[in-house]
Amino acid sequence: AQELPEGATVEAVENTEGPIRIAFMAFQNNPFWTPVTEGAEAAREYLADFDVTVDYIDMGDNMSAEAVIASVESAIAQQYDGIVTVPVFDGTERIINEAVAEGIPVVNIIAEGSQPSDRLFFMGQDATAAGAQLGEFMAGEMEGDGKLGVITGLFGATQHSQRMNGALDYLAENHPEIEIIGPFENQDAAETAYSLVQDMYTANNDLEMVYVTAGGPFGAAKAIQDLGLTGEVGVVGFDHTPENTTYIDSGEMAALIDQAPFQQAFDATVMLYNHLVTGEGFESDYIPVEGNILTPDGML
Amino acid sequence: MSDLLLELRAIEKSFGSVHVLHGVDLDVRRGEVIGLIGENGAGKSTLMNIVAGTLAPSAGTMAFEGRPAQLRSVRDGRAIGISFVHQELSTVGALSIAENIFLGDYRAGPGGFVNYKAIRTEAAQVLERVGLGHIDPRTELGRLRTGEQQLIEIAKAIVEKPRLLILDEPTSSLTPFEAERLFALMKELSDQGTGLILITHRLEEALANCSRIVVLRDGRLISDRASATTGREQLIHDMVGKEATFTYRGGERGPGEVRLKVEGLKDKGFLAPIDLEVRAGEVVGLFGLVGAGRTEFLETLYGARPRTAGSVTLDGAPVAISEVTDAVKAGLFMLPEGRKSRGILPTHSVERNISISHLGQLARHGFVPGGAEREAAARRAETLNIKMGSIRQPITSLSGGNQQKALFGRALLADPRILLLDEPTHGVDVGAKSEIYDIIHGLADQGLGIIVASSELPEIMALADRCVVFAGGRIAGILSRDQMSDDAILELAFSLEADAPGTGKAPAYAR
Amino acid sequence: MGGRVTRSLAQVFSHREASIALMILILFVALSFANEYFLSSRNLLNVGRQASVVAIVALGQALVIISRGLDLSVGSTLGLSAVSSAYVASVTGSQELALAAGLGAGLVVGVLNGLMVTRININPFIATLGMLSVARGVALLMTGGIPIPYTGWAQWLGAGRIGDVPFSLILLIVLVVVFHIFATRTRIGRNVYAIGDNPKAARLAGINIEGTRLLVYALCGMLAGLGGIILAGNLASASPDLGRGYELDVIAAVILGGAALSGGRGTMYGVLLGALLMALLSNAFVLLGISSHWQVVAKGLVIILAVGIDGLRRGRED
Amino acid sequence: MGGRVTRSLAQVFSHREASIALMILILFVALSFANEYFLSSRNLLNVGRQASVVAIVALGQALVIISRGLDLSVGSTLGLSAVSSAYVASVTGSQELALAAGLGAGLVVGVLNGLMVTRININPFIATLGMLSVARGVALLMTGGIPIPYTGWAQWLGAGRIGDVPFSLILLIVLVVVFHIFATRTRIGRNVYAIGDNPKAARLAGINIEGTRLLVYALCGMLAGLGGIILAGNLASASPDLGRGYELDVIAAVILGGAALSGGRGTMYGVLLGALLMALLSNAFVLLGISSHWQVVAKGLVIILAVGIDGLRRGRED
Ligand SMILES: Nc1ncnc2c1ncn2[C@@H]1O[C@H](COP(=O)(O)OP(=O)(O)OP(=O)(O)O)[C@@H](O)[C@H]1O
Ligand SMILES: Nc1ncnc2c1ncn2[C@@H]1O[C@H](COP(=O)(O)OP(=O)(O)OP(=O)(O)O)[C@@H](O)[C@H]1O
Ligand SMILES: [Mg+2]
Ligand SMILES: [Mg+2]
Repeated sequence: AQELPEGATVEAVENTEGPIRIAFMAFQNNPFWTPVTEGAEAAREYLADFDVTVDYIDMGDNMSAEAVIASVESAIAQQYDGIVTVPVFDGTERIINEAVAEGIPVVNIIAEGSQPSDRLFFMGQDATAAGAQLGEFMAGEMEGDGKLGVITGLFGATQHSQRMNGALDYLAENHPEIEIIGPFENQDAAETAYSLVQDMYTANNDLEMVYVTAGGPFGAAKAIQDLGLTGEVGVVGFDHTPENTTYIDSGEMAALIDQAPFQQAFDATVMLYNHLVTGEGFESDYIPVEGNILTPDGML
Repeated sequence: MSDLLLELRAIEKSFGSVHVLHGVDLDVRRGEVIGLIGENGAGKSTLMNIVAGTLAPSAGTMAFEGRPAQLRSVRDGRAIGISFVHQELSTVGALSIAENIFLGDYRAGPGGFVNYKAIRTEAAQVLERVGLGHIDPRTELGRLRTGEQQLIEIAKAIVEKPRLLILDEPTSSLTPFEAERLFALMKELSDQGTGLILITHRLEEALANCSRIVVLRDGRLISDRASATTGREQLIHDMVGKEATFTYRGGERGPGEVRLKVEGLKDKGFLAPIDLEVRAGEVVGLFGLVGAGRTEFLETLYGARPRTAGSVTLDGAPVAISEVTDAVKAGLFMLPEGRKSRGILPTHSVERNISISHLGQLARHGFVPGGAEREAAARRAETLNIKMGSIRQPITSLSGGNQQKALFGRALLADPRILLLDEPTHGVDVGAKSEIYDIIHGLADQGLGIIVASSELPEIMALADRCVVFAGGRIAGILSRDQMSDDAILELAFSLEADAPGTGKAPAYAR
Repeated sequence: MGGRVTRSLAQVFSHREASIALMILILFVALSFANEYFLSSRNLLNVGRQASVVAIVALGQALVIISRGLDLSVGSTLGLSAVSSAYVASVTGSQELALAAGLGAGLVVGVLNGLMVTRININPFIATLGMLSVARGVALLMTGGIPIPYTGWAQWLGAGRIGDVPFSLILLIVLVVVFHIFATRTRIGRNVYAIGDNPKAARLAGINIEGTRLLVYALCGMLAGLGGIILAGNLASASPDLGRGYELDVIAAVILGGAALSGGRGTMYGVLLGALLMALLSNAFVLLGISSHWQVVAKGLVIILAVGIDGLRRGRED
Repeated sequence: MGGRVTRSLAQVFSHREASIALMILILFVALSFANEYFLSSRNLLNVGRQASVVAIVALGQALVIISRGLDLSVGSTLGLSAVSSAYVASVTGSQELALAAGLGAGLVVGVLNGLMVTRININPFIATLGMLSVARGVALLMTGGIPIPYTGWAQWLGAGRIGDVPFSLILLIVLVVVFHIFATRTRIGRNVYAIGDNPKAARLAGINIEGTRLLVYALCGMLAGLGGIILAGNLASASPDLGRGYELDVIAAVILGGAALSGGRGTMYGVLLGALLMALLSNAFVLLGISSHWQVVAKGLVIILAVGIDGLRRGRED
């Protein structure tokens, strides 16, 4: 009945089931979530014509497994027909299984814990693969040798570790001459990334590249800028947020990979709706999303 | 201009439902030294707080130098020339002596900067006047002895060249030498026309240094006499409202076995080795001037402060006391000086204040049976005749004397063999006092050994079977009942002062 | 008899517990009207479960605060206990040992806190601030920062239900009762209040202050350890990051529940109410679909309000 | 003259500042040997810059603590000021207004803290714990959780250099001198010590306790505001999350620097030393390439050690 918004790829089927309620959950602690929220909002408008209510549930600004659990618990209590959530952490599997056992299908997007759960499917980037992808890119930029500083978000976050190890394993295998500095933890804080880069450069003035696996890559880029090393040291990180892309333009950021967050939010919601109407399953319970690598020379 | 400095008319003061001052009138002339005396809690400090502006009167008027004065703060009082040296030390240990003397103002210029040069010079001058000329005004105040800090307070008061100077028990922590120096200073000030009010518990001091002596009792001004024509007995009569009625009635008890034997007890530095015996059924009085070391002795004995040497034997068996818990287990119990700060549990009920020492005995497998606890506490409260609405009301809602009796209840429930009482009737009214004396005698009759430290001679005379006089941290002498007289006791109390530690010129911080 | 009941009631409601109970009631009524699912037993049980870890740890914290102490390290202790327990479980496979390791780790931290406060005379705020860092660091070192999967008893503790009722909620209720009895009926519990009320007087009355304080910190550490096991069990995963920032929530629950930082005052049911109020607030924001940012503001305002009312009533203190 | 110098030296080194200076010295010597780059002026200047925000905020916190208060809200205030300032800059484009908004937001929070403590008699720990939540919540609401890009003066404050020296470090040195003079040479500064040491004596001396405390909290808020602007300027971006958890680092710096939570004690150069020690620790771990987990442990141990030495020297307090 309606045009798909730009960036969305899945169309809704005719509703034969009567009113349907879907809970869409996301965090709200940094700009990464802006396109996610926009995708959810677009799905809400698009599905409204199909007699579907999509409620956006704010899981808060304090990212933790407990926040996910509390929100899913409350969605079960409110008897939603389906749930779209972002279970970044290990430990969220149980509550997802519980929801499914209650007859509420759950779709995970963006990132999930390392343990399997009964969710309908997981849509997202393969963090290890994305790490390897960036590892390959960095090896190319560094011409196979030199020093690479590594800053990871939280040592405890599965996705962060996978991104880190994806790159490190690839490099260890294919480019053992590249020397790794770190890894250091910045707890997603840009100001810590800034100080870490300063100190790393002090101890390694032949530093060639910095890899930031999670929050705050722009802090690292800013440090490069302030050190006057634009063009000499490049930063590689995740997500096309405005703060990050600024440094693509100014040249400190060598590459940013994104996760197509708008598309994930929209498509997953519509696919969940289609499943609720048709009852049809999916070929795989993992739906990969390609990351786009943005460099100063444009999209790769 | 009239000679009249201060006129108080019909001053009233209530704290909530407690009526503390009842229509007090008082005149002070220039150059006059007034002695203000009265029992603990008579309202002396409260009255002076009103004069100085710390408290507002509930009713009544005040005039200063002929003009009506309505003071809203200490600042107002100081602005018109009234200085007040408070009973409790109110010094700031973290600041220098000079800064303390000019506390809150520091002779700061318009830019708000402390004028260190000015305060240093002026402080040095005023230190000379109070007898501390040898101390550098830049010294951190916290390094001074208590007595020296008291003198700093006095320096703080006179540096403003007040027209009326109020001293609330200034001599309580001074050595006799320092006290004499202070009296000389007071004389000098009064010669210059300053009016002075001196609050003291030492009648001799008041008689010797004041021109008039005013007695407060229960918030009423009882008498106003010229000291030249007044005697001690008269003043005591005015203060107490009757002849000193406490009579000694320990004579009929025979001396029992030695219960407590203390040998060579020493603390970290103040106490000389102390030897002392207490027999069953005996009340031993500890007399001394303030600072003589009685509290130190009792606390060291009780394990509340570290002991460096000495042994304690109880009923013939040696006991090792290194903590209060050891002492209590062995059968000692102490009622400390300072009811409010070290005695009561302020948010607890009367019942729980009494029973706290008894929980160990009451408890079965660690549980306290509520009924037994209530019963035990209620029984004590009744025998001690504690006046209260309910045993479950907060202890802070009782009068001081009744709080003290509740603490006696606590001590009794601990079932001690030796009872240590430090100023047991401080701030207690006459009626409660005599009841407490009866309690003490009763306990002695039951065979307890009791040590009572007191600064009041009549109390010692009414209670003690034997009197141990402390001075300068050591025992100056022991008097049997027959030898006990005011003169004999006082003579001993003053005897060792001269060569006692801490009284010489060498300041404590110089060590 | 009637008089006694009225007096007890009056006593209960003269305290801050009353304001909190009232706030809970108002929230309850408002939410019942605002969201049809609020009163469902499932939702209410969820709220109870969500409150349980904070409340359990807060019981220990309350004892510490009543004795005029403070324990800022509970959040880190929780994380350390969780990983210790999970680690032992994964290495030995023994559930008993795992449980003991979790509680033991909490106990050790608590005892160290207690020793620092009683033997080295470090101000509790500072001693436990240091421990906050040390315990978290040790947890990170033990795991290299990687969460350890954790199943077994812990999972049952954290996620099990008896009928519909979460086991952790039942455990909480039992613990509240036990600690209420401990605090009000036992000698040691009563000594805790006396020490907090006036430490000098308590010491002179023959109470073993050092021992009691040590015990209180040890209990607090052990309850934080239990909290860690429950939380890790609930997540089936023990992350060294678990419990980060919990200390402030726990202290807030205790304060809301009527305890005073100046010691001597506080009740175990008050702690329960405080933790429930905070969990209810979170629940309300999720149910009403209000931005969680408002929740952050509301949490702060509730603390200020609850304590401010008292402050105005009590007047100046120095 | 000579005697005066010796006495001043003796006075300086009788305090905790001495232990900290010693620790810094040891770390310095050890690092000089362990890493060739440590002594490079660039690295030392970096350490200075990294210490600057914590140290600037700690100056205000020190005043609060010296007056026997506590401000747990500084981290949140920092975030709120950063976004307020960036917001005003982006809306009005005026750098003056932006600066004023940042400092003003800090000032408002500080004044509110002061009013809660002095007028409503809320315990500072609790009042500022509430404010910690409220200020953070307001920052989140203002921005919807999204950082605001921030360039202009702030960037210069946060990232500018004069010659090689970071401007924020210069600002820190200037502020330390100014606050040292304020604390030791002015009437109000001395009153802050008097109030913290003995509030009753201060009141009897006619010192305006309420006013002084209010001022101290206001100053602390304003310095937190300045810290927020610097931090946001450094990153050219103001996130509402900025400064999360800073309060504990700031308090640790103050305590390490020799202030006592019981009030009346502390110096501004001590605060500087405390913040430098913590920054030096971080630097050491990166230069030596040691896991940052050890750093967490080390931070806690340093706090415990520094204060523990004092505690043992001082002995029991009740
Ligand atoms: N702030 C107050 N609130 C309630 N009662 C008070 C207050 N201050 C004093 N009182 C009561 O007023 C009475 C008089 O106290 P005040 O301190 O004036 O006595 P005093 O004559 O100075 O005694 P002392 O010789 O012990 O110093 C006492 O009963 C005391 O308990
Ligand atoms: N902690 C301490 N360190 C050093 N000296 C102390 C300490 N406590 C007390 N003193 C000193 O010990 C002496 C005796 O103290 P205290 O006043 O307790 O004696 P007292 O005989 O019990 O008199 P009272 O109980 O009437 O005040 C005083 O000179 C006092 O300054
Ligand atoms: Mg008095
Ligand atoms: Mg004494």
